[in-house]
Amino acid sequence: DGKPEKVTVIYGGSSWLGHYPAWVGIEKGLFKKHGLGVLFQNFYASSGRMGSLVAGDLDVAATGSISAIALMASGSKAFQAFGTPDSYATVEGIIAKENIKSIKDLKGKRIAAPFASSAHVLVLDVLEQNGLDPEKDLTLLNLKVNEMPAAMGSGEIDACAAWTPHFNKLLNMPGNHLLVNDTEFSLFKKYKLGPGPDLLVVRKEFAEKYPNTCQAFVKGYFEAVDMLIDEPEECAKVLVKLTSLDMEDQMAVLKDITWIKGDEQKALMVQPGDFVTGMQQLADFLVKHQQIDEAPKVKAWIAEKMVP
Amino acid sequence: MDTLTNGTKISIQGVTKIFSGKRDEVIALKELSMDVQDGEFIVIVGASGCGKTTLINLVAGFEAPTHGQIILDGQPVTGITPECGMIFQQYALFPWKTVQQNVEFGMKMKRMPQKERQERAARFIDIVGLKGFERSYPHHLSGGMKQRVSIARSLANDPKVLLLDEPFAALDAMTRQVLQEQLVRIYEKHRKTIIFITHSIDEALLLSSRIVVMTARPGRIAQEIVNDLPHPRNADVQLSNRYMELKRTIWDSVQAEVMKSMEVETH
Amino acid sequence: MDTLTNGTKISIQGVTKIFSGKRDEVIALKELSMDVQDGEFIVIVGASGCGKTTLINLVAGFEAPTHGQIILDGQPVTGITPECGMIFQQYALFPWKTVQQNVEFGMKMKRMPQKERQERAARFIDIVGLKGFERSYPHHLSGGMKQRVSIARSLANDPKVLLLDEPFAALDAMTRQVLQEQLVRIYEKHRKTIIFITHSIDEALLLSSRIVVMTARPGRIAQEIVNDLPHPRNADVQLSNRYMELKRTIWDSVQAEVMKSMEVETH
Amino acid sequence: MKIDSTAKSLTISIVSLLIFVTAWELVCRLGFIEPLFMPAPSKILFRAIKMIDNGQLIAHTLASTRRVMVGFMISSLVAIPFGIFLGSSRFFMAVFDPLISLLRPLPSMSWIPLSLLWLGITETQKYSIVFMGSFAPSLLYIIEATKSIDPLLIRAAKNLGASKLDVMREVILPGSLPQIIAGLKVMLGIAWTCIISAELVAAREGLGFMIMNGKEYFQTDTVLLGMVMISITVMIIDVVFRKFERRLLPWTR
Amino acid sequence: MKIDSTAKSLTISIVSLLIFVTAWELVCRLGFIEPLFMPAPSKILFRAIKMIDNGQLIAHTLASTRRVMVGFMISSLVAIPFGIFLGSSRFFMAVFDPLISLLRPLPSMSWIPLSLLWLGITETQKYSIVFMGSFAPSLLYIIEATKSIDPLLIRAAKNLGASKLDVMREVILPGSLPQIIAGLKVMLGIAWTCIISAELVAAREGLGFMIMNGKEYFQTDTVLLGMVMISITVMIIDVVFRKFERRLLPWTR
Ligand SMILES: Nc1ncnc2c1ncn2[C@@H]1O[C@H](COP(=O)(O)OP(=O)(O)OP(=O)(O)O)[C@@H](O)[C@H]1O
Ligand SMILES: Nc1ncnc2c1ncn2[C@@H]1O[C@H](COP(=O)(O)OP(=O)(O)OP(=O)(O)O)[C@@H](O)[C@H]1O
Ligand SMILES: [Mg+2]
Ligand SMILES: [Mg+2]
Repeated sequence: DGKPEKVTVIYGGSSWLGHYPAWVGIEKGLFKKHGLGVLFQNFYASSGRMGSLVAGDLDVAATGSISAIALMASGSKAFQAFGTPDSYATVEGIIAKENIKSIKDLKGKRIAAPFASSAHVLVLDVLEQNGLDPEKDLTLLNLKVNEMPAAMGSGEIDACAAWTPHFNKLLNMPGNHLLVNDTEFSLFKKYKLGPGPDLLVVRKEFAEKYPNTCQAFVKGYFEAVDMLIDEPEECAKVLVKLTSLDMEDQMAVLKDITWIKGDEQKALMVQPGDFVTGMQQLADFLVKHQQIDEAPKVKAWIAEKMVP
Repeated sequence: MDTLTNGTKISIQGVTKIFSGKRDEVIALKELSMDVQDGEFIVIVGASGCGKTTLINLVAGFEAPTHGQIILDGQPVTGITPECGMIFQQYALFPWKTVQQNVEFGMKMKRMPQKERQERAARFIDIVGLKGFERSYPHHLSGGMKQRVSIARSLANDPKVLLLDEPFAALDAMTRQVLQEQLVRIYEKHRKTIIFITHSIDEALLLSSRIVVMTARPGRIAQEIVNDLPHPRNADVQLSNRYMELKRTIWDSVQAEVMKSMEVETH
Repeated sequence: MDTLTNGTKISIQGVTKIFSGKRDEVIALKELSMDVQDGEFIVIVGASGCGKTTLINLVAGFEAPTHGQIILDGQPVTGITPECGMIFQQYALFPWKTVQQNVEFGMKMKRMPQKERQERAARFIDIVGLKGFERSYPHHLSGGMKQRVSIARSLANDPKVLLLDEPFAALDAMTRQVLQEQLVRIYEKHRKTIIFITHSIDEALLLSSRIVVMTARPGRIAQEIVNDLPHPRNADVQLSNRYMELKRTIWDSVQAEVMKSMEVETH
Repeated sequence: MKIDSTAKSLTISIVSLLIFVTAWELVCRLGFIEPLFMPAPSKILFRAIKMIDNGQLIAHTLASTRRVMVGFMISSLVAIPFGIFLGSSRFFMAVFDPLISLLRPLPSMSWIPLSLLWLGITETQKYSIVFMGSFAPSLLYIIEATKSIDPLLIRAAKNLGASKLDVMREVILPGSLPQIIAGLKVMLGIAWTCIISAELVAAREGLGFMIMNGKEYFQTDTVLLGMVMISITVMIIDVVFRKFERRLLPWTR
Repeated sequence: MKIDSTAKSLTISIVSLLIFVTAWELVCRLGFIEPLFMPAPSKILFRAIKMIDNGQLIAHTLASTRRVMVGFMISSLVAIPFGIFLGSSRFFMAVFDPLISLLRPLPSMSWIPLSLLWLGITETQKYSIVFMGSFAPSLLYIIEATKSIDPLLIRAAKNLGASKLDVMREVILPGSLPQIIAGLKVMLGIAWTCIISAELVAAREGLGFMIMNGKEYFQTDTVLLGMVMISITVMIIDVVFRKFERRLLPWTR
C-alpha cells in the first residue's frame, strides 16, 4: 500500500459517543502517524451531517443507522458504510415515572421520543411486542433528547426514550426509573443489534478516488478504538473537550460502551455479515412501521475494500 | 329684501380664529361680526384662503372660536349642533350606506321609528328627484346625484340653518345650474336660513338675498350687498343692467382682495 | 378671423372611436371630421361625456381611432407624438422632480446638452412667472403654480400644437383668470396652434378664435362658431352686446345637448 | 381587448409552467441533480398519491388548517373591537402604545420557547403561537384602518346628531372594514407562518411536522410535497376569504 | 394645540409603561407567579447586565443582525430591478406569474428543512432562509408598486418624447420608490421572522438560539431578555431605515 493521495480528510461528527474514536485519533495524533490531517466538523443532527456528506462537503462520518437506512431508502448511492465502532445497548432506553411498572402501563399516557431516531424505533418495537398501537393507545410526542429532562420534570410527559448522557441525567432524576433499555429490542435478542447502532460512512466518490487515504484513515481510527479500550482515562482527558462533561461523568459514559475492534469488523460487515443482516431486518422493520417506503438492499452500500 | 322675516337667527360676535401650527400661527379670522336674519339666504364670497370655511365651521360648531362667540337662536354655540345642517363640497356621503340609508341617517340618530323615517326619507329623495335610486350605493352615482343625496340627507334631518361650503364647485356647469334651481325652490318652499359659500359671483347673484364679501387673510367683512334682483332669476335677469352693475361691484371688491393674495403667491 | 394664417395643421377625417368594455360598447365619437388651421385657437365645448377628451387623446396619439384617421402636417398620426404637447387638468407633473427638472424633462429626452436645457428651462420658468421656484417640488406649489409649470414644460419642448384638456377647471376663479391672460399672451407671442377643452362658455369666448360645440354621445360636431370678439377681451368686451349674443347662442346649443344627457342621468 | 390580453397572459402562464415542470423533470431524470437534493416532480406526485391513499396528507393539512383557523379567529375576535376602541380613544391609545410597540416587532417564532414553557406541547400551545403572532400586528392594522377614515365623514355624522358610540358603530366600524379585512388577509398569511414554525419545532402532525420529519428521513419528496401543500392550502383559503369579503362589503361593487 | 396633545400622549405612555413594569415586578416579588413562568423585570435586567458583561448579548444580537442584513440586502438587490422589469413587461410577468404565485404563500420557515439538506447548518443556510423568505414577497410588493404609478405620468412622459427605457428609469423607478421602500420596511420585519426561526431550529449563536437555549436551561429570564432584545433591535433598525428613507425621497417633504 502506498502513501495517502490526499492528506486532509474532513470528518463529520458531534459530541455523541460514536465519534469518540475520531476525536481521540485527532487529539492523540494517531492519524498524523499515518500521514493524515483530519478535520472534525461538528453537526448537531445526523440528517444534516449526512446531507453534507452526500453534497461533498464531508469525506467521512459516523452516523446513526436509522439515518443511514433512510438515506439509502431515498435512493442516494453517493455514500457507503465500512464499519461499526461501538455498541451502547445499556445507555439508551425508555425512562418512565415510577407508577409505570411495565410497558403495558403506558396505555393512555404521553410518551416522548425524538422522531426518526433509534429511540423512536425502540419505542415502536417494544410497543409492538406488547401489542400497543402508538396511534391509538397512547400519545407519542416528538421531542429532542435535550428537552426531555424539562418535560419529565414538569410532568408534561409520563415517559420518554433517550440516550446518554441525557439518559443518565433522566435516570438520576427523582421519581424516574428505567422501563426498558436497548437489550429489549427484538433485533438485539437475535443479532446483538440495538435499534440504532453507529455506522462509519464514506463518500463513495472519495473512497474510489483516494483508496490509500481511506486505508490510512481506517488504520488510525481503529488504533484509536484500541486506545479507548486500553487507556480510557487518557482518552477521557481529551474527550471532555468535545463533550463538556466532567471527568467523572465522562468515565461513567465510557464504562457503558462496548467498543468493537478493527479485527472484528470483517465478521460483522462482510463475512458472514451478521450486522448487515441485522441492518436489513431493521430496514424491514422501518418499512413495516411506515417510517420509510421501501427497504434498501443494505449489502449494496457496504464498502468491502475499506473494512479492515 | 322680500326674503327676510323678522328675528336674528345667527349672531357672530367679534370672532377671531387662530390656528397654531408646529412653527407658526395663522390668523384665519379677525374680530369678525355679522348677523344673519331668520330666512335669509346669505352668500359669502372671497379670495381662496380668506377664512370662509373656517367661519362656517365655527357656526356648525366643528371648531371653537379663539375669541368672541357665535349665538344661534339666543344660545351660544359650544359644540357640534345638528341644528345647522352642513352640506360639504365633497358630499360626505357614507359609502357603505345606500341612498335610502344615507338619507335616514340623521333620523336614525334621533331614534325615530323605522317606519316613520323610511317614509320621510322617501319623501326627501323624491324632492331632490332621485326616486328609483333608493337602493344604489353612492359609489354608483354621479357627482350631481351625490350632492342631491347630501341635500336630502340634511333636509330630512330638519335643521334650522343650512350651511353649504362650495357645494357645487366640483360639478359641471349644467348640473350645477339644475341644482341651483332646485336649491332655490327648496329655499322658497321650506324657508330655511341658509349660509352658502361660493367662488362664483354668478352663483352668488343667482341665489342670495344678501352677499357678504370677505377680505383676504385674516378674514373680515369687506362689504355687504343686498341682492335686490327680481325672482325668478332667469336668463333675462342675468342679462339685465342691474345684474351687470351688481356683478361689477362685487367683482371689483373681490378682485382687490384676491390680487393681494395672488401677489404673495407669484413672488 | 385675424388669428388665422394659411395652411391646415390638423385634419380629423371621419373619425369614429369605440370603447369595448367587458359587457358593452361605448361609441365615444362617430364619424367626426374637422380641420384645424395653423395658428388657430380652437375651443371645444360640449356636455360631460360627449367625447372631448377622447378626441384630444386621439390627436395626441394616446389612442388610435377605430375608423378614420388624423393627419398632422400631412402625416397620419400613428403613435404618441411629442409634436402635440398635452397639458392635463391634473397637471401630471413628476412629483420627484423639481420645477426646473420638470421643465427640462422633454429636452432631456431629446438628449439636449445639460447647459443648453438649463438655460432654456430657466427662460420658460420666467415666462410663466415662477422665477425663484426652480428648486421647489410640485408638492409645495398651489394648483395654479403647478399648472404654470406644466405649461412651461410643454412650451420648453417646443411642440407645434398645444392640447389643453380643461386645464383650469380645478382652479379658483381668480387664479384661472390670471392663467387665461397668460395663455393668451403666450399664444399671441409664440403663435402655436391650440386646441382647448372647457366647460365654461365664458372661458371659450375669452380665449378662442373658433368655438366648436359637440353633440352629446356619440360625439359629433353640433356647431362651429367663429369668435370675432375684439382683443384684448377685457371687462368692456365681456359686457358688450356681441358677447351676450354669442354667449346665448352657444348656451342654447350646449343646453339642448346637455339636457339629453341630464335626462338620462336623473331617471 | 382586455379579455384578449387576459386570455393571452393565461396562455403564456400555463405554457411557462409546463415548460418549467418538464425541464425540472428532465434535469432530475438525466441525473444532473442528486434526488436527495431535488426529486423529480413525478416523484413528488407519487408521494402525494401514496400519502393521500394512507390518509396522512389530508390529516396533516387539516391539522395545520384547524390550528391556523382557531388561533386566527380568536385573535381577530379580540383585536377588532379592541382596535376600534383604541382607534377612537386618544387616551387609551396612549396607555397601550408602549406595550404595543414593544410587542409589534416580535416575530411569532420568538414566542415558541416561552409558550412551550407555559403550555407544553399541546394544541393550546399551537393556538397560542398563532394568537401571539397575529394579535399585535392585527391590532395595529385595525388601529391604522380606523385612522384612515375620512374625518369629514365623522364630522358629517356628528353634524347629523350622532353620539360618540354612534360614530364608532355607524362610521368607524363600517368605514374601516375594507381595510380591516385587507389587513386580516395579510394576518392569515402570518398565521400560517406561525403554525408552520410551531410545528417544525414541536409537533407530531401538521404540514410543518411533515416537512421536518421528511427531512429527518431524507425524503425530499415529502419535504417538497409539504411545501406545495402549504402553497395550495393558503391559495384555497385566500379564494374562500375573497368570496367572504365580497359578501361583507356589498358597497365596494 | 398639536404639540400639546402629542406631549400629553407621551406623558400618558410613559406613566402607563412605568405602572405596567412596577405591577409586573410586584406580582413577581409577592410570589403570585412562579419565576419559571414569568421572571420579574429586575431579574431580566440582572441577566442583561451579566450577559453584556460576558459579551454574549452583543455577540448574539450582532450575529442575528448580520444575518438579517446580508440576506435582506441580497434579496432586495435582486428583487428591485427584477420587479421593475416584470412590472413593465406584460409578457415576462405572465411567464413568471405561476412560479411567483406558488412561492408567495410559502412561509420562510418551510424552507428551513430543505435549506438544511442543501446547505447544512452554515451561515449560508441562514442567509438563504432570509432570502427565500423575503424574495417572493418583496418582488410582489415591487410589482404592485410599479402598478400604482399614475398612468397619466407615463402618458405625460411619452408625450414629452420619452422612450420605453426612459419611462422605466425616469418615471416608473422614482414613482414607485416610496412604495418600494415602504414594502422593504415590511420585508425587513419578515427577514427578522425568518432569522429567528432559522436560529430556533438550528444555530449556535444569534438571538433565536439564545431564546431556545434559555428555554432548555429553564432560564426564562434569558428567554424574555432575548425577546426584548429582538424588539429593541428591530426598533433601532426601523429608525435608521426611516432616516435613510427621508434621504432617498427628498420630494416627499
Ligand atoms: N386646521 C388648520 N390648521 C392650520 N391652518 C388652517 C387650518 N384650517 C385652515 N387654516 C388656514 O386658515 C386660512 C383660512 O382657511 P379656510 O379654509 O377657511 O379658507 P377658505 O376661505 O375656505 O379658502 P378656500 O376658498 O380655498 O376654500 C388658510 O390660510 C388656511 O391655510
Ligand atoms: N377607456 C375608456 N373605456 C371605456 N369607455 C370610455 C373610455 N374613455 C372614455 N370612455 C367613454 O367615452 C365617452 C366619452 O368620454 P370622454 O372622457 O371623452 O368625455 P368628455 O367629453 O371628455 O367628458 P368630460 O367633460 O366629463 O371630461 C364617455 O361615455 C366615457 O364613459
Ligand atoms: Mg374653503
Ligand atoms: Mg374630459
